[in-house]
Formats: sequence, structure tokens, C-alpha cells
Amino acid sequence: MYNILLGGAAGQGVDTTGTILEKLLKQAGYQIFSMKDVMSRVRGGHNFTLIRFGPEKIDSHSYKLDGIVAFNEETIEVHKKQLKPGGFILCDASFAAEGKNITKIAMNEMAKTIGNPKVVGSIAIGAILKSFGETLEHIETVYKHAVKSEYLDQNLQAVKQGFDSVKKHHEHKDGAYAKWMLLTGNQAISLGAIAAGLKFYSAYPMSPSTSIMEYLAGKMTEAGIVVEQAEDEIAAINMAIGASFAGAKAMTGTSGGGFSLMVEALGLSGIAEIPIVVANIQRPGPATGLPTRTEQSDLNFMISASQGEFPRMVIAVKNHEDAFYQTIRAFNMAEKYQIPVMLLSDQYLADSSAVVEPFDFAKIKVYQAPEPIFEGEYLRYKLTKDGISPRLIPGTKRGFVAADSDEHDEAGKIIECAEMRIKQVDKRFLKLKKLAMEIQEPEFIGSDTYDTLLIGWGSTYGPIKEAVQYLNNTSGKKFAALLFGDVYPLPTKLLAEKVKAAKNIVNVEQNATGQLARLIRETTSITCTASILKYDGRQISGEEIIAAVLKEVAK
Amino acid sequence: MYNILLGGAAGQGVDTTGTILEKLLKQAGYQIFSMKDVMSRVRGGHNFTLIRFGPEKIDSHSYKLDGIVAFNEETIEVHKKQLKPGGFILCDASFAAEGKNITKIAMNEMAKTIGNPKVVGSIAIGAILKSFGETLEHIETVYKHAVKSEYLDQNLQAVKQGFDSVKKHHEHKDGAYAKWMLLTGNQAISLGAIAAGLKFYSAYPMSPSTSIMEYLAGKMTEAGIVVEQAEDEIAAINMAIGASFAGAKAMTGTSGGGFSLMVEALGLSGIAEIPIVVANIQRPGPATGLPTRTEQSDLNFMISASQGEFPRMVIAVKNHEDAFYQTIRAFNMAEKYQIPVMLLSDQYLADSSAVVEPFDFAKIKVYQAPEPIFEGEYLRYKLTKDGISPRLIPGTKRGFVAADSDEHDEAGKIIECAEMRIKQVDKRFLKLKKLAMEIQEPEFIGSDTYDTLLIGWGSTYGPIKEAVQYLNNTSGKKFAALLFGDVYPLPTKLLAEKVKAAKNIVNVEQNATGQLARLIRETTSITCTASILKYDGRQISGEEIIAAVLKEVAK
Amino acid sequence: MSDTSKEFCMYETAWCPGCGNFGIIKCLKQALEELNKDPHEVLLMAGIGQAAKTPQYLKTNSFSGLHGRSLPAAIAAKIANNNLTIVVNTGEGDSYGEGGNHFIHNIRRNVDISHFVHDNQVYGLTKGQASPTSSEGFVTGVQTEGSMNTPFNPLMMAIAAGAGFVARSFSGDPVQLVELMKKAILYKGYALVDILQPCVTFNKINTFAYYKKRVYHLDESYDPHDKMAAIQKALEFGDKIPTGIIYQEQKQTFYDKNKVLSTAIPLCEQKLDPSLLEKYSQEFI
Amino acid sequence: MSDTSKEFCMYETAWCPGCGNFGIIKCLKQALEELNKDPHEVLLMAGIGQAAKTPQYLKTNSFSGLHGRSLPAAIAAKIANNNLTIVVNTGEGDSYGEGGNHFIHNIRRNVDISHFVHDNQVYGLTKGQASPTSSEGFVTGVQTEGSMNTPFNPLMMAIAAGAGFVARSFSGDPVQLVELMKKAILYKGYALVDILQPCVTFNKINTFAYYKKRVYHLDESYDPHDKMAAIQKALEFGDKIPTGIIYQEQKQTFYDKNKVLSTAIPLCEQKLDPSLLEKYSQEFI
Ligand SMILES: Cc1ncc(C[n+]2csc(CCOP(=O)(O)OP(=O)(O)O)c2C)c(N)n1
Ligand SMILES: Cc1ncc(C[n+]2csc(CCOP(=O)(O)OP(=O)(O)O)c2C)c(N)n1
Ligand code: SF4
Ligand code: SF4
Ligand SMILES: [Mg+2]
Ligand SMILES: [Mg+2]
Repeated sequence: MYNILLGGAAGQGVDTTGTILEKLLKQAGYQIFSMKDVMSRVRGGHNFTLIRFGPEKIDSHSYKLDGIVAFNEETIEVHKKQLKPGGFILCDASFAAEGKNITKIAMNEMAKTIGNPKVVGSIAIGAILKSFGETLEHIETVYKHAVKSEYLDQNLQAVKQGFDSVKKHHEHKDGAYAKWMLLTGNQAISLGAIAAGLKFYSAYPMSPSTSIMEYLAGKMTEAGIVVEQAEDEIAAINMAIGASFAGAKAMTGTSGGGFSLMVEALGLSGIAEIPIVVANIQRPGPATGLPTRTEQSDLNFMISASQGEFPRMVIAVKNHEDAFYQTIRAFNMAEKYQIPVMLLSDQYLADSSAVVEPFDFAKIKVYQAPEPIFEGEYLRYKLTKDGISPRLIPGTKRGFVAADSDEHDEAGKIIECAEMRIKQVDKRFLKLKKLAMEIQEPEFIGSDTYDTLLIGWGSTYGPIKEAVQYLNNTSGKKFAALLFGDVYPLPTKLLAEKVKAAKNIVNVEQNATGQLARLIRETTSITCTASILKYDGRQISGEEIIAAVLKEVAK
Repeated sequence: MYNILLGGAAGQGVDTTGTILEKLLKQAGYQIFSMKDVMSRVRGGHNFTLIRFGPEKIDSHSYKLDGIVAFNEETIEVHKKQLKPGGFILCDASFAAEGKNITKIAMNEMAKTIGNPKVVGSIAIGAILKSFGETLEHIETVYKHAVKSEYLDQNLQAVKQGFDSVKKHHEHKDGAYAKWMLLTGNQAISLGAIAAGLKFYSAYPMSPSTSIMEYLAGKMTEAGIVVEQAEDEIAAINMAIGASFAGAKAMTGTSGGGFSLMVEALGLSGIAEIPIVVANIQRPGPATGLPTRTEQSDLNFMISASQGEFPRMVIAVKNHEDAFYQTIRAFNMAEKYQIPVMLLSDQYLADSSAVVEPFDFAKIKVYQAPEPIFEGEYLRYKLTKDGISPRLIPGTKRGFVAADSDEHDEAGKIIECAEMRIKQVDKRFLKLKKLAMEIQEPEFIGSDTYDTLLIGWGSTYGPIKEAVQYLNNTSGKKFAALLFGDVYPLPTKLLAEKVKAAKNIVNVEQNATGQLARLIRETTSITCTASILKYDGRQISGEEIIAAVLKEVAK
Repeated sequence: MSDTSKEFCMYETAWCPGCGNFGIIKCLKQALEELNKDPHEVLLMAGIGQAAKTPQYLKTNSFSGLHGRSLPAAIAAKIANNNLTIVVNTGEGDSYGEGGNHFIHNIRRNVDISHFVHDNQVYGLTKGQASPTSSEGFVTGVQTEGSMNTPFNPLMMAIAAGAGFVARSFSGDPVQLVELMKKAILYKGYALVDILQPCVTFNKINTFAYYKKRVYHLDESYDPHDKMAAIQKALEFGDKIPTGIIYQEQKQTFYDKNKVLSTAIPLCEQKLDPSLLEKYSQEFI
Repeated sequence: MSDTSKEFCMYETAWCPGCGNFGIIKCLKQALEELNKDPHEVLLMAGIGQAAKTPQYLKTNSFSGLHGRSLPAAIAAKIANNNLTIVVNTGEGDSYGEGGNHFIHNIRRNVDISHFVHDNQVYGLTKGQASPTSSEGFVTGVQTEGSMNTPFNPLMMAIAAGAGFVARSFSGDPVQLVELMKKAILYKGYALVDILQPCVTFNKINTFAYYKKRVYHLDESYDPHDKMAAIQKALEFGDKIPTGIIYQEQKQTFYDKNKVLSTAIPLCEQKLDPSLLEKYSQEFI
């Protein structure tokens, strides 16, 4: 498995170069996990992409590097310490940096000669391919989709020149992933939404959620989805609720700040029992915080957001594949229980790319609510045994449909009566009983006997998995982990069972206060004995978890 | 102690009649606790006021009645079952209801003769005064402030006619409260805010919070407070933050739905470290819910509202006196720690009146932040030992002041650096260390030896207190209670100590999910063994708690 | 069971006797019935307020959403199902105050809905604070020194935002109001009717008599297609208050422009071509 | 330590080379300096966006609040301390999109602040989606078929809402821009300057050349006090784009009307008369 870093200022094409390179490496058969680290500015600053690739399964990123491709000198300065022994640095001939591991190519000059200073990235791509023993076989197919046709030749020429200007360092390794999919977390969510039958998506731009709207907007006419940029997030969610009420499956997406503005309408979905899917792609707060970075600090907020009390569901997505399938499940649960279902992801998953097995669309089940059966007047909020009132869509000749944000009777009319109030509250919460039977327990990984049980949720899935594997193989001690996807309502069976054997229970979270640990204690009284918390806006890596665990267990 | 109910349709003057009557009873020396039950409409429906009075301390309302004053027939129908043995019903001569406990007066006709059909309430007041052995001594003083001068004579005449038309039932009892204050929970908050140095209040109308804005608006010119009705709640809180940044002590008030819209700005106050006080006068949700009723269901929401993580404080007010002093404390804590401080009250306290000892303004300490001492450049977000950065107000010649919703360095400039991010997060949370030393433990009441410990917060203070007293006096078993005011950060010392002796721990809450119990478990692992939960929008009374406790303890 | 009556039955209301809302709901019922609308295909929507209770009082489909948020829900419901006739009936606080941002931006979208604003120049449900349209000097429990803000001019704002149908009427003028409601519902695109409505309980200034004295019908010679003339009329609000269609212009609607909606099948019934999922997957391979 | 320099030093920016924001910030610096403002008494405020970084780049007091929420914070800061000169510099997405409701209602309050909108007709910081002022047909990653909404007309909206100072300028016209900024700052009341600003990275339609070709100065004969003429000018946005003061009218400000502010002592320094507390208590006895 290799890990290379491409770094430079915003505007220097780090992102594009990385995107093309990872595609080429996937075509060569490799697994990929690539991560983006971007500053909140359009030009300047320091951005980088990490691309990890190899013929074996890769669950997450790593900060230890086999190679650095530096588009500016700062990149070398900042990252050279991360280089593993034997690692290389590739940079322009003009750079001042010196050392035996530094390979310089006159990239800037070559690019000028080719007639397009922007092809520097392609020169680097050529050099990387050669270094790792790859061929130029896939460059035409990949570039054809990646650059405008008028720049195609220049770029191909650049790749070739880069290829010719360095020596082979490594041998190609055979991987079986050429026919798998390479996509980002947000693309996986978008595709999941389409597969689930999405008809209406409304949102207001906000990093790192905007790429969901952009993906869907690219398909809207063909796939028959109205994608509407709202004037603000309040409009976005109220639109989604209006569309859903009228029968179009609807979703909105945002980040924490936008979600803050959606809070009131979440309660509308709750009391009016209008299905809706809300994706919160988290970034570090509070307020504007670190807009282009990652954090898992909205969990407590999402589970209690909005005045009053109503059933809801929160699903944290664990990786790219999960993002796809859980998005479909989110729609299904929303439709079935007529509740708001929230997807929690984060900038790390949103912008990173991974290779996943092609989705099996034949296997997907899209929940189809049964046609309501009733005699006499249709009652939108009928008191039923399972709390679910058969849902009619307005506009059929069958009955009149009401939605009401006030407390209401079965027909949907405002009431003030204490008895009906209690009945409607109870009816809504009753839905959780059936829903509880569909809650997914966390994934248990690691050794069957263990002293230390790690606990994580969402996007730390990959890093924790890597850490546990490594620790079990090397540390002489035994470790296991519970990795939560469904976080609310919190599944507790496996947790109760697995904590029994554990001497140490360590929550690993990408936030400052240990939000899952608090939720676990609130729900079960179980107390984590130690915490590994990271809140600098950068995703924790397997190696960081390993180091922290060894420190915790040693003390 | 007596308890009477005045009932009628919206628009029939139940509210006004109650307000005048309770003032007269207080002038007669009684303690008062009066509660309002109002429908969300301007005319029609069924509203009532409960007035409990007597020469002894009264902590809350009761649903058992000594008398009913019925302005419409529905009142008799709905409430006659609540009448204690010997209780009376007073109504118009034209009503159909019959029974030996019914006193009829030709109120409507009398009023017509007096020349103003609206004085019916005053006739009833006269009748009540007579029944309870009171005189007409205070009517002129009270009415002078309560009605327009052109209607004064008609009303006084009405009171006298009412007085003369019934017989005395009870003897006057001597109470010592004539010189105490009679005010509502919202008035107590308003007065507290003025005493704390409020300069700017911005809000958007929302029941049951609007009366705070109305009280303050009545004093604005004289007291030098800008009271601004905002275009929406987002504006309200952002205005308050802007005013506070510029040096005017600022507050906003709303109910849960409005608070939902303030959530994002709460985080701005958190990260930019701008003091602000937010009052949430709770009503039943979700969404519009039951707009004129009561509930305690925003606790979990308030403690985790807004994306990301930052220190905050939530104080639940327990009764009218507490509302005044805690509001001052809220301002002080906000100023001292430069954090958002939230006051949680509810419709029950907001609209009910109680008699409290006159506030001792001499004793009030208004926190005055020290003038910042610094050399060289002023650093708004200076890293200090206690996390508190000396605060300068912009506009002095001493230095430049920055506020920033992005993560920032000490000077307040946007940063992306991991180290400074961690330092600023840690600095903000460090403030909680000092703050923890000022947290107020819950009030412990009841028997020093007990099997059952009740736990409550906020406005259930009075009802629980009454219930515990009664249970200890009559049930043969021993009870105690912990009554929380500070709920976040949650004080845990007394809790940890007091739960040890308890066989049963019963949380009593005005919500459906037991929010304080969850918070207690989250913080301490302590699990309540039973719950008494009410969520029909009506405040639980002492007698309801007694019945529920006996049922719980018996089972 | 299917109810084939074309009558929009009325339920009991919670309004004060004498309230202007009664006049408006009667006209709404009449307008819908005269247009021969099937109650099953009508969806009345609102936010929260006294006016916003309207959808609860007619037997048809209803959506009572959040205070200030009726428009985003309404336009999206219309996008989801073009077969629905969607009418928003709600207050001016709801529409122009809390909901101001949706007002100006949904005009820009031009979705085919009607927006009937019951404009009583006061917040009724919350018991009488100034609303955006309250006149300067209007004294309330909050505006103890009188409202100090320049009143919000709904017609000017709607024209400025690009609305294609802008009208004013008065709850006490049922003949005109029914006519305008019908025209607004028939108009293809967003149609605003700002309806002056006395609030007998909280607005003692802008009473029935106050409006009655001031309102006048724009006469035949008035051309609502002339924007500058319309603006001049929109600015007129004082001793004389013009009523009728102030401005009208045919504009492309959201439906005309959005290709997804170019089919006759309403969005909510469109089915995804399953082969597209394979195609989209391929793009990642 | 007290710094008596009247210079508004500039910090390093994070903008793209060629961005119109550079021109604007230079003019802002110059305007403040020419007005001889003391940097200690100036407070620059903004929401979030590329333009909204402006307050961070000049050495003075700064407030970088929430996206869309600059105006409520700004007017309240001014109410709290009338001695501050408050200038809001922020984007058109921030001002008219997310912040649209505050835009229309704060004009109605008429607090004495200046509002300089860097109008690049695109959402810059979030990488190029349509903004309220984007022209119809503007293609982006979200508006893949081109923006379909009627563009938001800031000048028309401001006049309709009752603004007393409404101007337009262009980042590439520093002489005029400095002049307008100075006049806006000196104007007593809310003053809007909508500043056309090329975004070299995300707006390839409304470029420097595009604006340069179209903008023209309103000439001497133009009377900005004539509202109907102003509206006509405000509606002009195409091959020709008028710049200068479009509309001007002296109106009573918030300060003029609010009695609490009638004293010379700024609100933040007013002290409560302690005897009032006793008096208010007595009212409950
Ligand atoms: C978020 C939120 N804020 C405030 C309220 C309280 N509220 C309900 S209706 C209303 C104003 C109603 O005024 P208007 O829209 O003019 O309707 P009217 O009652 O006058 O018909 C307000 C402020 C609310 N329900 N939700
Ligand atoms: C509540 C919220 N929603 C969305 C965003 C993301 N966001 C930041 S700036 C911006 C738009 C910026 O556009 P504009 O105001 O025109 O400024 P420009 O960058 O073009 O100067 C958006 C949508 C945010 N920060 N907060
Ligand atoms: S309060 Fe006013 S608007 Fe509401 S029902 Fe009564 S009269 Fe009508
Ligand atoms: S993205 Fe556009 S607005 Fe932002 S700095 Fe670059 S050119 Fe300026
Ligand atoms: Mg109104
Ligand atoms: Mg912009």
C-alpha cells in the first residue's frame, strides 16, 4: 500500500490533479482512499490531497507518506517530516529544497513549452505513474472525461513528458478493482437518494454539503428530479416538507450552520408526520468555525434539535458504501414511519474518494407505503395500533388530507383538549416501538477476547478498523471495537453484551466533549473509561488512534 | 387557604376580573397564587383563572375548588366536579344550572342597569369579597390603576352592588402580605433584567414570552432601554449580540419555536464570546403545538442547541422570586464568562401571579467586568489562565476589538491552524472550570430520612414542595426532593449524596420523555427508578403529584 | 368512498364576531365554487396566525405549517403536483414579517400559486403588536410610543421583486374580492392579493369604516400593464386607497422554464427509469 | 497604549488576484481616511462570504458575524453606541439572499449605518452558485440549465422598502466609488451602495470588461430626489447600467424618533436611575 501527497496553494490545481491521478490508479486495478485538506479560500494558502492506493482493501487515510508531489515550496516544508524512510519528493526544478530523496523535474518550463502552464499537474501525474510501475494505458479514457477537449492533447503530451522524465521506483502490483466504483461520500449519498426515488431536493449552498446538490443538479432533467436552490435553509427544509406532503420524495442537505436554521421545521415534520430526509455534512463549529474541515460535533444537537418532543431517527454514515445504502434506508424509514430521518456525515467522508464494489441495484428495496384502507371520512392522524396513520396524498378523490403544526385531532384540526393531546403524543412515540425492531446494531470488529473495547461512530469507522487490526497484530494485547451507524435511537443490545468483557472502554470521537459517550451513558448508564478526542478539524488516522490507545492502555 | 375559579369564554373578561380580584385579596393581606388557563383564540372557547389565597405561604396552584365564578354555563359543566364539599358556584340569574351550592345573581341585568355590560366581572368581585368576609376598603385604589377613569364609577358601583347581593360565608383571616409584591413570572424576569442593567431588548412576539417585551416597552423611555420588535427571531438574537458587542447589556426572549430560529446565533455568542441572555418561556411543542399552554420540554434542546461545541449555561427558574434573582444572575454570569446564558421558564410561571417579599435592591450585585489591562496590541481572544479574555468595548481609544464567528487567533483573525484551533477550543471550555464553582446545587426539601427522593426542575418547584410536605405529614412514609434551578452545567454534588439513601428516585417533569432524568444519567450514571410525567399542556398540581407518588411507591 | 360535492363546507371558526376574516373566507369559498373547483384538488395552505386558520375552516385539503413559512411549502407542493390548485391564505405578519425573505424570493420563482394576504395591519393572534404594514404612530403594548418604522408597502415590494399579478382588495367589498380571487387563481404564475381586513379587537385605527371611507376601485381606464403607472398606484396609501388589479404582466412560470416539469405527469407520479442507475454507476467506474 | 494614527492599515488578504474586492477595499480605506475617521471609532461589520472578509483586512474594529445576519447586528451596535461609525461590507448573497428579510426590514428602521454590497452576481466563497442578482440563464454547477429566477433588483427593492440613500457603483471606478462611500457614510440614515464587483474565478459573464462597457455616470441633470425618475433608473440594468446616487431623500432616523436615544450619552454608557427600581416595585404592591 502506498500513500502520496499532492500539495500546493489554492488555485494551483492540487484538487484536479488528485482527482485524475486517483482515477488512473483505480484503472490500474488499485484500491484507493484519497482525502482532501482544503483551506476556506479560493486562492493561495496551502491545500493538499492524500492518495493511498494498493492492491488490498483500504479503509482510510494515513499521514505517513511514501511520496510528496510539491507544487509549491511550502508543501515540502510542511510535510517532509511525514515522509517514511525511502519516500520521495517530486518538485519543480526551480525549487530551493535539496536532498537525496528529492526528484526535480522542470515541470513549469515543460508546461510553458507545451503552451499551457496549467498542465504542470499532468506532468506530475506522468512522473508518478512511471515511478510506481504503471503504464499510460488509461490516460486517454480518463482525460477525455476530465478536461475540455481543446486541452486534451496538451495534457496527454504533458503526462507523457512527465512519464519520460523519471525512473521507475516500484513494480506494478495486481489489484482487482479496475471495475469497481471510485466515488466520494457525497456522491454516494446523492446516488443513494436517486435510487431511493428522490423527486425534490432543495438546499442552500454550504460547504461541505454543496456537492450533493451539484451532483443531483447534473442529473436533474434526465432523472426527473427538481433541484432547487433555496433563498435560505429555512426555505430549503420547508420546501422539502411541502413537496413531501404533496407526494414527492424530498430531501435537503446542509452543514451544521444551515441545520441550525432548519431546526424549527424538523418539528413540523415531526408533528405533522411528513416524511423528510435531512443530510447534515458536519464541519467544525461553533458558528462558521472551520468551514472546509471536518468534525463530528453535531450529534447531541441533532438528536434533540427543535422544541418539544417527537420521534426521529439519526443515522451516521460510516464509509462510502454505507453512505449509499443508508441513504436509501433513510428514505425508507422516513416514508414508513412518517418521521424526519437525519443522515450525519462529515467533510472527511464528503470529499474523500474510495473504491467500492458496484452497487447492486437489483437488491435495493424501496419502501412503498400501502394504499390507505378506510371507510367514511379519511383521518390523517388516525390513532392506530402501531402509531402509523395510513397516509393519503392530497389530490386523489378519496378524501381530504390535512397537515397541522398545532396539536390536532385525528382529522387534523387544531385542538386544545388534554385527552387528545396525550393520545397524539403517545401515538407519535408509539412508532418508535416498531422502529426499534429495525434499528441496526453497531458493527463489532476485532478479537473475540479483548481487554479494550473501542467505541466509535460514523466516519471514524475506517481509521478505527485499521487501528484495531494493527494493534491485534502487533501489540500483543487484544482489542475490539463497536462501530455505530444508527445512533438515534441508540441500539444497546450488542453494547450491553460487549462491554461486559471489557476492562477499558475507550470512545474515539472527532469532537471535544465525547458526544457518543454521553449519549451512551444517557441511554444505558455505561461509562467510557477513557476518550480519544480530536477537534482540530483534521480527521484522526489509524496511526493516531494506535498511538493514543497504547498511551491510554499503558497508563 | 381558599381556591376559587373564574371561568368563561375568551373576550368575557375572565382575565381582567381575576387580575383585579387577586390584587384586592392581596391588599387584604393574603398570599396569592393564581394561574391562567387560556385557549389560543381571542374570542370564544373556554378560559379560566384559578386564584388560591390565604394567610399562609402558597407555593402553587390547585385544581380543588372552594368556589366557582361562572361567566358562562360551560364553566359550571366543566368544573363542578372539582368543587370541594361545601364549595359554591356563583353565576348569572339567567343560567339553567340548579343546586343548593349555586348562588345566582342577576349580574347581567345589573350591569345593563349600570349602563355597561362589561362590569359583570366587577359585580362578581363584589360578591366574592363579601363571601370571604372582606371589606370594600381597597377597591378605589386598585380600580384606579386597573380601569380607565371614565369607567371607574361604573365599576365601583358594580362592585358594591355585587357585594350587597350575597351573604358572608367565611370570616376574614389576617395575613401579613399586604405590603408584599404581587406579580407574574414574566414581570419578575423583566424587573430582574432592568435591575441587572439591561439596555437593549429585542424580540419577536410569541406567546407566552410577549409580556416580557410588553413590560419593558412600558418602561423604556423612563428606564433608558431600547426595546425593539424584530422582523423575526433571527434578527432578534443577532441584534442582541450586536448591541452587546458594542457594550449595551442585551437580552432576547421567546418561546421554543422562536428559540429554534436563534440556534445558529447562540453559537455566534459562543465562539465570538459575546455575552447574551436568552429567555425561553416554554410551551408545548413540537412546532406550533399548544401555543397558550405549558410544558418543560426544551431542556435537552437548549443544552445542545447549535452546531459545534461551546460553553453555555442554562438556568431554570423555580418560582416568581427566583425568576427575579436568577435573571440578574444570568446577566452576571453572561458578562463574567462572556457566554450565552439561557433562562428557562414556562407558560405556567409566565402568566401566573404570586406574592413575594419585596426585592431588596440594595443587596443585588451587578457584575462589573474589570477594565482590561494590557500592553501593546489588544488581543480580544487572549489565551489566559482561566480562559476569560479581558474584554474591551469597541470605540475606546485603547485598542481594536474584533468579533469573529470563524475560528480565530488571539487577535480575532480567521485561522486554519490546528494548534490555535485546539487552544481556542480549550480556552473557551476552560471557563467552565471557574464557572463550576459558582453553580448552585438544587434545593433539598423534606425529611432528612427518606425512602423516596423526588427530583424536579424549574416550575414544578411549588407543586413538588406542596406534595412533599403533604406526604410527610399524612402518608406515614418519608419523602424528600431535590429541586434543580441550575440545570446546565448540572450540579451533581448534592445529587450524588442524596441518592445514596433513596430506595426510589422519581423524576417529576412536565414532559413526555423525562428530560432531566436523561441529563442526570448522562452526567452521573444515576438512573431514576420511576417517573411522573405530564404532557397535556396543563401544569401538574401538588395533589396530582401526591396521587402519582402514592401509586408509584405502592406498586 | 368519494365525495363528489363541489361545495367547500365551512366549519365553525374561532374568530371574533365582526372580524374581517369572515368576509374573506366567504369570498374564498365562493370564488372556488364559481371556478367549479373540485375540493379534492384544492390545497389551502397557511403559516400561523388568525388569518392562517383559514385552511382549517373549509372542507378541502389543508396545510397549516410554521409561522412565516407558508410560501416555500406552497410552491414546493405545487411543483410536486401541478394538478393541485394551491391557495395560501395567511396574515401580513406571516407573509411580510417572519416570512419576508420567502415573499421576495418566491416572487422571483413565479410558481403558479395564489397568495391571499389578510392584511389587518396588526399581529392578531399574539394580541396586538405592530405588523410590517402598521402605520407610523400605531400604538400597541410593545410600540408604546407608536410604531416608528416606515410601513411595508406590499404592492411596491411585489412589483419591485418582479411579480406578474399584484392586486389589492378589501374584506368589505365581496363583489370585487371574489372577482380578484378568481382572476388570481386563474392567473398563470404567482398572484398576490393584499386584502385589507379590519381586526375589531386589536386595530382600533384601521377599522371597517376607515377602509370603507378610503378604498376606491381603479376604473376602466386604468391599465394594469403599465408598470410606472402601477408603481404610482402602489405608492398611493392614505386618504385614498386604490383597489383592484394594480399590476399585471404575463411572465414565464417556473413550470414553463423547468425542463423536469415539461411532461404532463406531475412530479410526484414520475417514475425513475431504472437503467439510469446503472448508467450513473458506470460513470464512477 | 493608544495608537493615534489615522491610517487604516491593510492586512494580507485571501482573495484571488484580479478580484474586484481589492478595488473596493482600497476605496473604503481611502474614503474613511479622507473623512478623517479615527480607526478606533470605526466598526466594520459583515456576514460570511468572500466580500465579508473585508472587515478582517483593515486595522480597525471588526465584527464578522453569521452568513446573512450582518444588518441586525450592525443596527443594534449603532443603537448601542452612536459614536461608532458603522460600515457593513458584505456580499449580495449575504445581503439579499440569506439576509433578505433583514434587508427589507432594516431599511424601514433607518438606522444611521452604511451598507456596501460587493455585488459579484455569484456566490464566491461557496464556489460559484447563482446569487439573487445572477442574471437569467447564468449557468453554474447547481443552475446547470441556467438560473431561472427573475434577478433581484437591489435598487428597486431598497426604494420600495423606503430607503433614503440608494446608490450604485463599480469596483473599477475608484473615483466615483470613494465619493459615493463618503456620501453614504455622511448620510444620516441607512445608506445602500450596491457595488458591481467582478469575480474573476466564478463569474465569467459579468466580468470587468462587461461592467466597464455598460456602466455610465448619472449626469448633473439627474435629480436623485425624484422618486419616479429614480425608479426608472433603478429598473435600468442591461446594455446600460447607471451608476451614482440613484435615489436620495432625507428621512427621520431611528435616532430622531426613539426617545431613549434623545440624550447625548450613548446607550451603552447610560446608567439606570436606581430609584426607578423602587418605583417599579411599588407598582406591584
Ligand atoms: C417562530 C414563531 N414566532 C412567533 C410566533 C407567534 N405568532 C403566531 S401568529 C403571529 C403573528 C400573526 O400576525 P399575522 O400574520 O398578521 O396574522 P393575524 O393573526 O393578524 O391574522 C405570531 C407572531 C410563532 N407561532 N412562531
Ligand atoms: C447559514 C449558512 N448558510 C450557508 C453558508 C455558506 N456560505 C458562506 S458564504 C456564502 C455565499 C457567499 O456569497 P456572497 O454573499 O455573494 O459573497 P461572495 O463570496 O460572493 O463575496 C454561503 C452560501 C454559511 N456560512 N452559513
Ligand atoms: S383578533 Fe382581530 S384578526 Fe383575530 S379574530 Fe379577532 S378581530 Fe379577527
Ligand atoms: S472567488 Fe471571486 S469573489 Fe472570491 S476572491 Fe476570487 S475573484 Fe474574488
Ligand atoms: Mg395581521
Ligand atoms: Mg457574491
